[in-house]
Amino acid sequence: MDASTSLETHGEHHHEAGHEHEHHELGFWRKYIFSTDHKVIGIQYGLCGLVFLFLGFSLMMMMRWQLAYPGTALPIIGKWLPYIFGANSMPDGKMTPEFYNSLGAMHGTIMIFLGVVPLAFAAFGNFVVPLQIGAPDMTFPKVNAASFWAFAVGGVIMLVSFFVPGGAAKGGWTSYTPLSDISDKGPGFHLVMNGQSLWLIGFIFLITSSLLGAVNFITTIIQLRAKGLTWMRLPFFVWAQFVTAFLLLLAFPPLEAAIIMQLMDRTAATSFFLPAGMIVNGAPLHISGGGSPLLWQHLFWFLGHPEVYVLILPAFGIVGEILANNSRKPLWGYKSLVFSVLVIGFLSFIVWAHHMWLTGMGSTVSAFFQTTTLLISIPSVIILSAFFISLWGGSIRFNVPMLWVTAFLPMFGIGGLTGIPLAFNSADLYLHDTYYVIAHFHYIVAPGTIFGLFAGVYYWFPKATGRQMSEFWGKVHFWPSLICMNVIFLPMFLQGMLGMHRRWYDGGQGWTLSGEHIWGLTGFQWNTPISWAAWIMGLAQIPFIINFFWSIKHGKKVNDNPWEATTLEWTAPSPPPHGNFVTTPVAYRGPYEYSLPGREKDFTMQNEPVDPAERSRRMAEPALVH
Amino acid sequence: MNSLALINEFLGQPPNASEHGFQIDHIIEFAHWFMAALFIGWSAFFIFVLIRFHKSRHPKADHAGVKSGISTHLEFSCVLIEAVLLIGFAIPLWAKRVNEFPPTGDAVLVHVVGQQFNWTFHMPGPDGQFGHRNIDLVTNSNPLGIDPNDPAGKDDLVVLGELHVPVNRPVIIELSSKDVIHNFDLPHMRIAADAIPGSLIPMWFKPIKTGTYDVVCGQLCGLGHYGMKGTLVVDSPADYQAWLKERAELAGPQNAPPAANQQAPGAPKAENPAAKPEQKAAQPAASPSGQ
Amino acid sequence: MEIPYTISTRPDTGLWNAKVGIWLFLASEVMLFGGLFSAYVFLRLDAQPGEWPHGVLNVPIGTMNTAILIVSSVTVVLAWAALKMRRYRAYWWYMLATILCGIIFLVVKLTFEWPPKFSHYGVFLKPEAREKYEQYLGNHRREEKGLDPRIEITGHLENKEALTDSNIKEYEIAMDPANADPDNPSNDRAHFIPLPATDKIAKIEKEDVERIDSFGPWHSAYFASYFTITGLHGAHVLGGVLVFLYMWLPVSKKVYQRNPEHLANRVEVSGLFWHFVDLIWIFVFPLFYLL
Amino acid sequence: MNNPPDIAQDPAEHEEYAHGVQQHVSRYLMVGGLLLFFTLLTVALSYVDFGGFFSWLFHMHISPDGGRKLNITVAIIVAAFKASLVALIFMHLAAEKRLIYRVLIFTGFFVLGLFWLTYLAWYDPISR
Ligand code: HEA
Ligand code: HEA
Ligand code: CUA
Ligand SMILES: [Cu+2]
Repeated sequence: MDASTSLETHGEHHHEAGHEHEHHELGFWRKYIFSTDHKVIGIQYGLCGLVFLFLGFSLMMMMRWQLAYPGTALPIIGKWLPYIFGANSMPDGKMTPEFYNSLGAMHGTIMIFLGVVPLAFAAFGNFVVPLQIGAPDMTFPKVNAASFWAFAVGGVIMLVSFFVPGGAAKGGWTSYTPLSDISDKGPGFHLVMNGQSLWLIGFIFLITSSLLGAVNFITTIIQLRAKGLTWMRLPFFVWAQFVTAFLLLLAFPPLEAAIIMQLMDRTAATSFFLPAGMIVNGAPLHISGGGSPLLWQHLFWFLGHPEVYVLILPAFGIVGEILANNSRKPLWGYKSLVFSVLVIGFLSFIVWAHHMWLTGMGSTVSAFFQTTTLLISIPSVIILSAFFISLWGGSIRFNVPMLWVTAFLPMFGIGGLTGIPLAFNSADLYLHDTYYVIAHFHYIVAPGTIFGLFAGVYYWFPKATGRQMSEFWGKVHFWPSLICMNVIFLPMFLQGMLGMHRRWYDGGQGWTLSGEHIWGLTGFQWNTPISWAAWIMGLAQIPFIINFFWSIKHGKKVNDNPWEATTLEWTAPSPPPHGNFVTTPVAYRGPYEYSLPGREKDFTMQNEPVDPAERSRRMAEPALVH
Repeated sequence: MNSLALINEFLGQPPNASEHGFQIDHIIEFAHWFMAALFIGWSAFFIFVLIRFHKSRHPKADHAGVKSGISTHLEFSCVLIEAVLLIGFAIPLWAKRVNEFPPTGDAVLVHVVGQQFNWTFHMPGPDGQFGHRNIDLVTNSNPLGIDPNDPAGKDDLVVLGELHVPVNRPVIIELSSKDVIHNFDLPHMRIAADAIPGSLIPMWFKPIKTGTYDVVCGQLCGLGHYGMKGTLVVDSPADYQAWLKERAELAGPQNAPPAANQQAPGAPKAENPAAKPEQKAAQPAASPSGQ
Repeated sequence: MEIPYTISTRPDTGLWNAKVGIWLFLASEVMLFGGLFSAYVFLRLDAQPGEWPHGVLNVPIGTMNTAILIVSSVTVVLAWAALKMRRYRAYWWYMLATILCGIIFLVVKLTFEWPPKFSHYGVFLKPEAREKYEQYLGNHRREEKGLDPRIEITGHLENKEALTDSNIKEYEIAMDPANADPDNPSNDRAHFIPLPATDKIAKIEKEDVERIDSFGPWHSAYFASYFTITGLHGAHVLGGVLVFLYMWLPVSKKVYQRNPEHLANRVEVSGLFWHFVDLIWIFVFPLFYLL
Repeated sequence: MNNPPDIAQDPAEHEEYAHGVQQHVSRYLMVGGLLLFFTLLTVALSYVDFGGFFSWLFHMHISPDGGRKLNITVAIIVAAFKASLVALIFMHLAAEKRLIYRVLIFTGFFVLGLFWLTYLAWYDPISR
């Protein structure tokens, strides 16, 4: 690295520079709707993702009523819903089992594929990654736009599926065959316009979108890193996104294959997933047979497990950035963090059968998958340990992003740790498909990932808008959410241990085992506090929504680097102009040079050259060498 | 045996009623102790750090941070514990469950067939021979399509929804399904396995407590999934014989159980008529309205 | 700021952007077809004896199509090389040749390959009824030779109305040679050029029939995967043709005039895709046509 | 040949570069020929009864089923060879950059994982 290249440290004149860049004005449509600018696309993804999250949440709030008060009419909105979702969704406000199953399946699908992936991967990836690596844009801007529009189409198809005869997909987000293979079939069965088929078609679009995105991300990170930004100088967030992109790239296609096959089963009367000799409702199915129900599960979980790491890795990345920034010191064990993420990415391809323990798997194979599943938990342990240790010796400040991060760590911890009993097939024998599993992964995705995403929104909002979201309302958003999340999901562990199963339309009301008392309430009664907590958390989101939209126009104006961070995105003007940087950035140092000894500023940005004095000091103190 | 399982009871796990069950409880138990240790340890550290290094108390962060490799030891011990749980308990236990089935002689043999939305139990009767089943013969009165002119099938018992087994004798179950994937789950027996159309999955357990237990369907199988209940009654040997006798008489010459037992315990409550098996059976073949 | 390395290569990776992009895309394609082929393998390994048809596709046509794809692969690299040597005319002709190859491939598939299948029928006999039609199946001899049994009678369905009209009690099939002359060893393995259906008619009573299906995707796991995989492959061919068309049309000449290397890169990238499609076919051909 | 000289570079250099390409052309034609030849070869081989052939060769009994397996193996080997020709020569994998090898190695690994592990799960069922 040549320290001679002088860089004028950014300042007021950036804003002027920023204006200079807005000479060539594009029309509104090209600029904000059909834009190919990575920042605009990122924001488009972000807004859609948030809206879908909220939608997925709303479906769940309806389900929670049915679980707490089975068979009773949903007050107020209940009598209007039939007009939206069709007469046999909730006749006079009472939810039917079909509709409950639709809601469950779509809650899962929407939350994962239309909410978290677009927000965590596509939105933050698109907006932040090019800025953090000092690139003017993604390598393939047009492909990038195509990716977004494929996603939009997929999303619309998924939504439309609610309104076709028979309602949306009912087979769970896992769409196990034969159930979803034969679902909706019967008199008046339309090949395409039915829930399950639309689910499959919509998915093909979502997969296309993810593949295009993944190709773009990886190429960008490989090809467009700024001068001097070596691999070991990449912000942890970029690493997380890099691995995530690979997971999507290589894990999605087999599911795409499976989806094509299920679509063939439904439309072209093939039997990829149907064995011979099935009797449905007392009458034999007229099919060629010769298929295998388990084939679907293998192909689905080959994506399914990498997918769950797609849900968590970006959150890890965000947490890392914010943690370093607010403890004012480098991430502890940067190398081991990077290494762990790579190992997770690699192993996540060979653990999938831990979702299939009870499908009649012999001892050899299950031994193999138990081993890999436990192995993959180790890098997670390393990552969390590194995060905790990073805090030691810091000077911790609690702004809103940091609050979410502080909550993320233990919440993910609970979720992750409860994965361990599930990893032993003999223990999972008891826990499989109970609310214990539901609680396990919700602790990771809801108070885990979602909190991480909130943190990210609050943290990068100033970069996108030049304004900051209100700290006060941020806290009003944070505390109730934290409390409610735990009131929702902790009792689910109890319900699970009682033996209460998931996907129970009646919330376990009809079962003796859920009549057992635990901690003062019966398993079934626990549904009530859970549901109320869920609804209260719904209210707790209102301050966020208002804060979010209000701050875009009226939030407190801030400079380009309000958090006094070190990574390259903060050297660009806020909001960054088309082309991002005023002067091509050059990186001279590692990503987290906080509190370098012998400096008055407690943060040193990556593009600040190393002066001779400092270099000699570094030589003396290897601990500082990055 | 189960006394060790403190956490499990604390978390509400119902008492175990099968011979091997306590081993499964032990693994869950150990796992939870391990998790608790990690969680409490780290939480303590976490909270301490958050207070100790709050910027009001520690205005100037130090760049280097922790130098000792303590975390490495910690992670290594995690690996160790998990390895012990895995190699010491989990793998052998599973191997025993699936590789060492008890000899057929002294065991009770049952074929369990799942369908939307109830369980059908097929027992070989005195001769210990299962009658040949043929799907072309399936009717409402002959739900399994047992071949009437197969001598082995003459004395077979076919029971819907409620299975009786004698206490302290191993039960070997062979699982299959007529339509979609179900999961035959006996929480109190700490045993479960999928019932998959087109395949036959064996499982076994040995009940050690008499009583009446839930049989859960642990796999989403359609709109009646939540109501797909079965009952497992563990009888004293005497009661069991009595029950067999009674069933045999009910069954009479031909093995079809009387309509009385037809109404499936799995049928969901009245608020959703569509799910009643009687009605569903009436519908045309190609319409699995169960979906 | 412009996006760097769109045409020239980045020093440390030695690659330009689109080159990296296309290889990543191809990696995902490998996984896509990997998924389909693994499905093929397992369905085939699971197939019951006699369930997996052999020699039902037209090998000469398949061979020709394979040759066409190979030739097109050659012409496309030549087109690329021509650009590298800045010979636009030559490029234009090679590209045209490639496009034509692609189109011929699709036309052949959609005229000679797929349509005939839908008018060719297979009648699957109930196991108990097979003995009755021994003269068409020749299973005794096959059993001695240790060959898989024949479970269906294939040929041209003479009385199509029998499919719908329940008054007609039997199907009339103008049998393929294999069933017309089942004991002739020459019919034990596929013929290079499939012989047409004979005029020997088999009358098959409906109650002996398990099911009757044309050679569409619904006929068997074999045809299911055949239509799915070749269909998806065909879609890829079509996509490639469209891309090439764009690069062959005058619009691309402008790109060439601005910077020949730019067009050369585009051709190289799309060429890579085309070779991959060819490569897939290299496996499809033996798996479905020959084995 | 992943490093085409940019148009900006001096024509002399480009001349010799183009010459290099010229030499490749003949190789491409040869490979094309080989591929066609091997296509015909697989077709031919598929009509050879390897079961019979080997049982004659080694005086051992091979069931028709085993024979078919032999034919499958042979066909796959030939196909793999053809595929590698396409990949190495036409797709320039013979001389690619390290990065691309890395990507492909991982991909290959995961495809094998998909095949092999699913296969294992398939053929290690619980049975008594
Ligand atoms: C982001 C999502 C995510 C993540 C990261 C994980 C992580 C893990 N999951 Fe989970 N899992 C899901 C999402 C996720 N899972 C989902 C959605 C399902 C259900 C799918 C369905 O059926 O619908 C599921 C189901 C599931 C099953 C199947 C259960 C069943 O269906 O019967 C299993 C079984 O092995 C499993 C195991 C694991 C393991 C071992 C990990 C490990 O990677 C966990 C490693 C992490 C740790 C070990 C924590 C380490 C932390 C510390 C040591 C610090 C502790 C300190 C404090 C808390 C202060 N998961
Ligand atoms: C990322 C994945 C994800 C997330 C985040 C969640 C979040 C939640 N989930 Fe769910 N869930 C699944 C994935 C997820 N879930 C899956 C895969 C299943 C299995 C489905 C199946 O059975 O097939 C499931 C199933 C499931 C069940 C079991 C149903 C059953 O088995 O019958 C329950 C029950 O309570 C539940 C509850 C909740 C609750 C209360 C939340 C809450 O935590 C929700 C909290 C959400 C928010 C806080 C978002 C708020 C967003 C905003 C406010 C943004 C708005 C802003 C703007 C518009 C600017 N979920
Ligand atoms: Cu049967 Cu759920
Ligand atoms: Cu998993």
